[in-house]
Amino acid sequence: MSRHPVTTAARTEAPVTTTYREALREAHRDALRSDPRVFLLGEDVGRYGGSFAVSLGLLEEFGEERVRDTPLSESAFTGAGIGAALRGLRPIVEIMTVNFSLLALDQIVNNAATLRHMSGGQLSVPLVIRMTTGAGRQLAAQHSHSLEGWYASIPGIRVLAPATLEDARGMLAPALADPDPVVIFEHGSLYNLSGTLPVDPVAVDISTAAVRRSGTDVTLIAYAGGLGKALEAADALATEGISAEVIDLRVLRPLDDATITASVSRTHRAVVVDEAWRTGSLAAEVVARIVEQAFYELDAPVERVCGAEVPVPYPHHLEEAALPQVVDVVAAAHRAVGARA
Amino acid sequence: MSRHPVTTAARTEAPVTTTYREALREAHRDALRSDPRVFLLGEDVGRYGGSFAVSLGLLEEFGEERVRDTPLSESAFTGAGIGAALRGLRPIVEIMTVNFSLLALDQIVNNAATLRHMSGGQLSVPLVIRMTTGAGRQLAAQHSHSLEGWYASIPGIRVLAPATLEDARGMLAPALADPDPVVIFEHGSLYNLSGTLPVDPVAVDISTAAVRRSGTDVTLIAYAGGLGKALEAADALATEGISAEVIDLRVLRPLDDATITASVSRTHRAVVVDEAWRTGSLAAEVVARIVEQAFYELDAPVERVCGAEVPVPYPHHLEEAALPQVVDVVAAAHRAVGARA
Amino acid sequence: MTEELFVELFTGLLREMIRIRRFEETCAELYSATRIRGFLHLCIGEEAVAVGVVGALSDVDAVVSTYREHGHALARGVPMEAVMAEMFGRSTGCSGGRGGSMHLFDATRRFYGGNAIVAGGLPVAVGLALADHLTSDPAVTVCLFGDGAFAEGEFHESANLAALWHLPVLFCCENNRYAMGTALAREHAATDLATRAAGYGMVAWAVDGMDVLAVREATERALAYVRDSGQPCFLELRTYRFRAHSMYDPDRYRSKDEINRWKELDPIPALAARLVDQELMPAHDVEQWMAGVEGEVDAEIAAAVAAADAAPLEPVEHLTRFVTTEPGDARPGVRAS
Amino acid sequence: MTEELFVELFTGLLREMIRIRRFEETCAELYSATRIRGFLHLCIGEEAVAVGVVGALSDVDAVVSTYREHGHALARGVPMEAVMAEMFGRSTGCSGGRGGSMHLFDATRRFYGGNAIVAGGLPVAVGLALADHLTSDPAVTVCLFGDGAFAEGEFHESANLAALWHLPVLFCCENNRYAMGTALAREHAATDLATRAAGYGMVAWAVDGMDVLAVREATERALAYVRDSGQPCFLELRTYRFRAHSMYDPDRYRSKDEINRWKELDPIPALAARLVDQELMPAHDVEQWMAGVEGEVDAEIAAAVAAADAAPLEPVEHLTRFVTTEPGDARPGVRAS
Ligand SMILES: Cc1ncc(C[n+]2csc(CCOP(=O)(O)OP(=O)(O)O)c2C)c(N)n1
Ligand SMILES: Cc1ncc(C[n+]2csc(CCOP(=O)(O)OP(=O)(O)O)c2C)c(N)n1
Ligand SMILES: [Mg+2]
Ligand SMILES: [Mg+2]
Repeated sequence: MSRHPVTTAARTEAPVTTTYREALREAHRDALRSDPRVFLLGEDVGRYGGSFAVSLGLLEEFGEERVRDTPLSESAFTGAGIGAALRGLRPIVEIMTVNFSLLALDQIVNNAATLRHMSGGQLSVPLVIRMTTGAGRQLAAQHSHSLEGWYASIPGIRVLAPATLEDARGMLAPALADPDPVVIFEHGSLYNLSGTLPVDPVAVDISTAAVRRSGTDVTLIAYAGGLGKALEAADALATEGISAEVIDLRVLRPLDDATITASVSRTHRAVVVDEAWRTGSLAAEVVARIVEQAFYELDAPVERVCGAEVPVPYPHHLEEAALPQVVDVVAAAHRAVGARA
Repeated sequence: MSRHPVTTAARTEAPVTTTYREALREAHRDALRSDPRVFLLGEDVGRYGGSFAVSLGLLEEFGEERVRDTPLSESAFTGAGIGAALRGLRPIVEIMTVNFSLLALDQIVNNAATLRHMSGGQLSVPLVIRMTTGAGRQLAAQHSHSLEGWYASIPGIRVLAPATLEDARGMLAPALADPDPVVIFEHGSLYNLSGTLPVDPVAVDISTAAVRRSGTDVTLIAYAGGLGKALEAADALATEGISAEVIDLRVLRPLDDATITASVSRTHRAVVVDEAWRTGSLAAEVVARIVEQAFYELDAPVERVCGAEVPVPYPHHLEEAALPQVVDVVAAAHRAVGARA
Repeated sequence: MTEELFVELFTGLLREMIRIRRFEETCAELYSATRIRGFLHLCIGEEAVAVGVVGALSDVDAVVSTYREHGHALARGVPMEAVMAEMFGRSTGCSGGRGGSMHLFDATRRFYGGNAIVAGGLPVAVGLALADHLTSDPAVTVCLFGDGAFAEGEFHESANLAALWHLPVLFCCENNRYAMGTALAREHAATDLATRAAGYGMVAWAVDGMDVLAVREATERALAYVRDSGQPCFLELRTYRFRAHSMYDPDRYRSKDEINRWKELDPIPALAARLVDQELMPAHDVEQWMAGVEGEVDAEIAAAVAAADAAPLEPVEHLTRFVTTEPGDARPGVRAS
Repeated sequence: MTEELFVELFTGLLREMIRIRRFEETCAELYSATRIRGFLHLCIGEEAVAVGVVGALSDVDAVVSTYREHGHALARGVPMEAVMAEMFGRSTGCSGGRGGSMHLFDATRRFYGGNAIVAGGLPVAVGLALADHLTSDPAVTVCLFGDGAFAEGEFHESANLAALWHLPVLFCCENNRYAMGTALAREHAATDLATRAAGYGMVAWAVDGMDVLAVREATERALAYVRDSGQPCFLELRTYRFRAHSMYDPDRYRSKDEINRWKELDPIPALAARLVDQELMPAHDVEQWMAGVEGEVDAEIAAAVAAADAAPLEPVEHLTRFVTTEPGDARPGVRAS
């Protein structure tokens, strides 16, 4: 996206092995280094090193004014980020998990997302809020929910969900360059994802979805923690001769209708994977848009593979049962492909 | 619903003229009279008489222990309702508007909706939370939102939206009889709605949608503030010879799939009216379910008529433009009916 | 101060209080005439706080206010025309007509609204001050809020943050003894708000909020303290609203007697009387001067109403403008102002 | 008290602290062996609070706790087998296996969890006490929370409600000087939490949380006060956790020295020494007695582990049970217990 360029000078060095967590950390390091207006605040981002160790070492490098531990006070420190952004700084607010973000939701909805409009365009809130989302680590019902769909429904903010190392590394810079609030969801199961990245960050855009695998028979639409499962399902389907295209939404708001519609118009079948509770999930919105924009292209009802409607339970077997699994995606694709055309 | 009976002795007295507000008040009076476990708490429910005058006079009748003014502290008094419900009482928590309810959302999601499951069924939270929702009174961006779709996505709670005098009068008793938390949304534009009601309350069920008008050509699905507009649109369509069926969702969670599917299977066309921001609205969920359950019955894409994606602006003309209007519903019905079959 | 300077100060404060009072009385009329809509909260009776606090600030300082903010906005220098046009929902309004009475903004005057979520402005004020702190800007952020807001969790969290991080926030709690219909003693177990604020580790004291000179002096001291020390400070301004909470409020929860007792402390006649008592101006001159001011103010108000009336509405096609920043919109800089 | 009663009291407290300590040490091992999963927060070092506070309650009282609640649950009498099975995620667990370490519940013992939202239990505790107040029930609701929770808005709102409405809540702030990696002085501008709590208009004082006798005595006094007056009370229990915040925490934010200084105050040897110092038991007997207790406790733990291990998992088909009440589920009555 031309509005959010990331300077990249293609070097020839070999790619480095890294993790999602380290990629996020490097992105923070870059941002703190290159722009004095950037600072990080949140619970335990400093001395503790971040509850998921994303910011480990940044306090030592940038000092406590710019890597700022906050008391437990989600509403106040998120609002403080809003105020500092209003004043022209570029705060990054880290909220430990989306569950706790409910305590800050008033500030996000009623201030961050609203001030620009209410003030008739006088104010800007160039704020980045990051938080962990999702289940899969047996953290039970108060640490495992996927509420990013709610955020994706709020006008005035952009919502991102990096699911790859590239996006973990590359989304922060354009998010900070965005003049409006950006919320970034990091899926808790991805922090240890490892792989390689080029030495120099690659510019990523924060306005489009990405086709992660091309296919012709069915479109699997996923994001964040669901992407890996969709890709695995595509592998499995391939062994049966079913060619699945996999779309990574990446940008949960505004949704990239063009990419979705183009794909579904080719495959005529779609499966949406979303870890959130089925009812009211972002997946519902994706279904509604496909219906609105490509109804006559559909050869089968759009399938949703979502989280069970239950506060995520602690034991492994129940948690797994509550979440979309690869077999569920495969089964849904079978239904879609096997449906009468 | 047999689980929530309301004792009714059919009398022969003439119906009384009343308003939505008075109907709600009578429902509260009944509840406070008939069950000593019931009490009402919230900001200004007592001496002020309720911010929308629903509870006017109840303090005088029931005393300050049972009609309990709270300090400004949405999180604490909602949580206090949860605690009192855990202990077997039947609190009714009034939150002035859904915008302010964000301050209590942690308590609602992480406690009210979750305690039963997390405790393995040991605990019950028989709590009723009421709040105003919706726009239309030029109250601007911090008082006008329609976030009930978020609530409708939370497992563990029931969500109601009375749109008629009957429902305003009759939903509180079964909500209080429900062993689980129930959230009731009162649309701010409805309080002055007037009409007649039988002297004795009629039992209403809180598990099904209601067909408010029968029709054959298209199904208009609405709730709360949207119902009146859908009915008006149906009138307008009738003059053109288009027969519209109108469904009042009434129960936003769990959605009554049977009523929706049955209707759409007859009309083959549907328009969903929802004042909330289009993206991520409850309307999206309704579309997704129709697609899942009645795809092959559809002769046209399901249409959504929703609120514009904007923090609701103050001036009348912009606010009206931001909300679904009767003409928009009519236009959507035209599109649906005119679509190639 | 010389006598002349005293007269200048006193009459300046008096003029501004009269201006706000007359403006709001007009708003009430316009509301009854359905020219202003939505919720309308008047600060009539509380003008000494608006004028005493906000009038003491310098241009570099920032203000964060509530939905009862006409007085704060006017005292901050937001043009009356822009405020009136805002209430009329016109595009010439100080928020482009999108905010209305509860959401007055003026970025150039560092007036950051206009917040209708009780206590919702407090964290934002802390953030503005944090930015000043981080950029070594000597500005003070003044945050006005009510006794009701003090009960919200946001107050607790914000007060702690400001004190913990040594941020230049001046918390001004406009204690008018009611949150809507709920009296102070029914909102708070401990009603001495200044003492409680001091418990957060900041300097705090209570001020007679009906005495504009006391408010002004306290604010000056507090501002100097915040600027010098970089620490927050808390003023509890004890005041009273003479009118109902909003135009919707039938005001059933307090007695006429109580209202009348407070009306005896009306800050406008009180300051006028001081001019006479302190022999700064003879009674007759004061009367004449006030009549003159009222005339001038009424003319300003009439002009504001006429201008608002004539001002254009935002075209409907612009409905979704300013939801996010569009190409060509001004980009936020290090200094918003 | 007779000497015999003293011995009984002392050894009772000591036994329970040892029981909790050994239980949690085993949990840590089981965690490393991946038999327990999720987050695991140990109260090792803080046993005097669990035993001193919770052990002082009567059956009618209610307890609301946090994610660091194994000690509270055991001290409340929740059977060790049920707690261990819960951590194993078995259907015989005290929450049917659905909660895990952070969500222990036992309705029959009025143990209301097990809340992993910091400060999330405070409003609930106020509500339990409100119900007791409304039904003239003489129960006290004890709400345990940390120094970190004190900074959340929920604390402020809950403390005010309890004080304003005269509710029988005993707030027990387990001040272990850290919220995860954030030291007390970085969480709070004013670190004397008891003094701040008193500012809400309730009786509050600080107690040496490493001295189980002091904790016990303070709790008894506080309970008596709450029961007699119907007013809330606040205890700040000054303590320290010897282990990391959770099993994920590499504990980088404090020095070994600091930890070692606090370990010298370990409540278990401290109480054992008191038995000797106050000449209630000769040193040698104490040692022997303790070895005996450890043996008994270890046997209890081993049995609990074996039972948990053998216990069934909830069938997957029951995934969505208990989301809402189903026909046949017990209906909530006036007394949940
Ligand atoms: C979070 C929130 N809760 C409730 C309201 C409704 N409300 C608007 S003003 C008000 C009273 C506020 O009292 P106070 O802070 O003392 O200010 P005052 O109105 O007296 O100036 C209430 C309850 C709101 N706007 N926001
Ligand atoms: C609302 C919320 N914010 C953040 C967290 C993450 N978290 C869990 S425990 C904790 C520290 C709490 O400290 P304290 O209240 O002192 O209790 P302690 O852990 O010391 O017993 C934090 C930040 C959470 N669980 N809930
Ligand atoms: Mg007030
Ligand atoms: Mg602690």
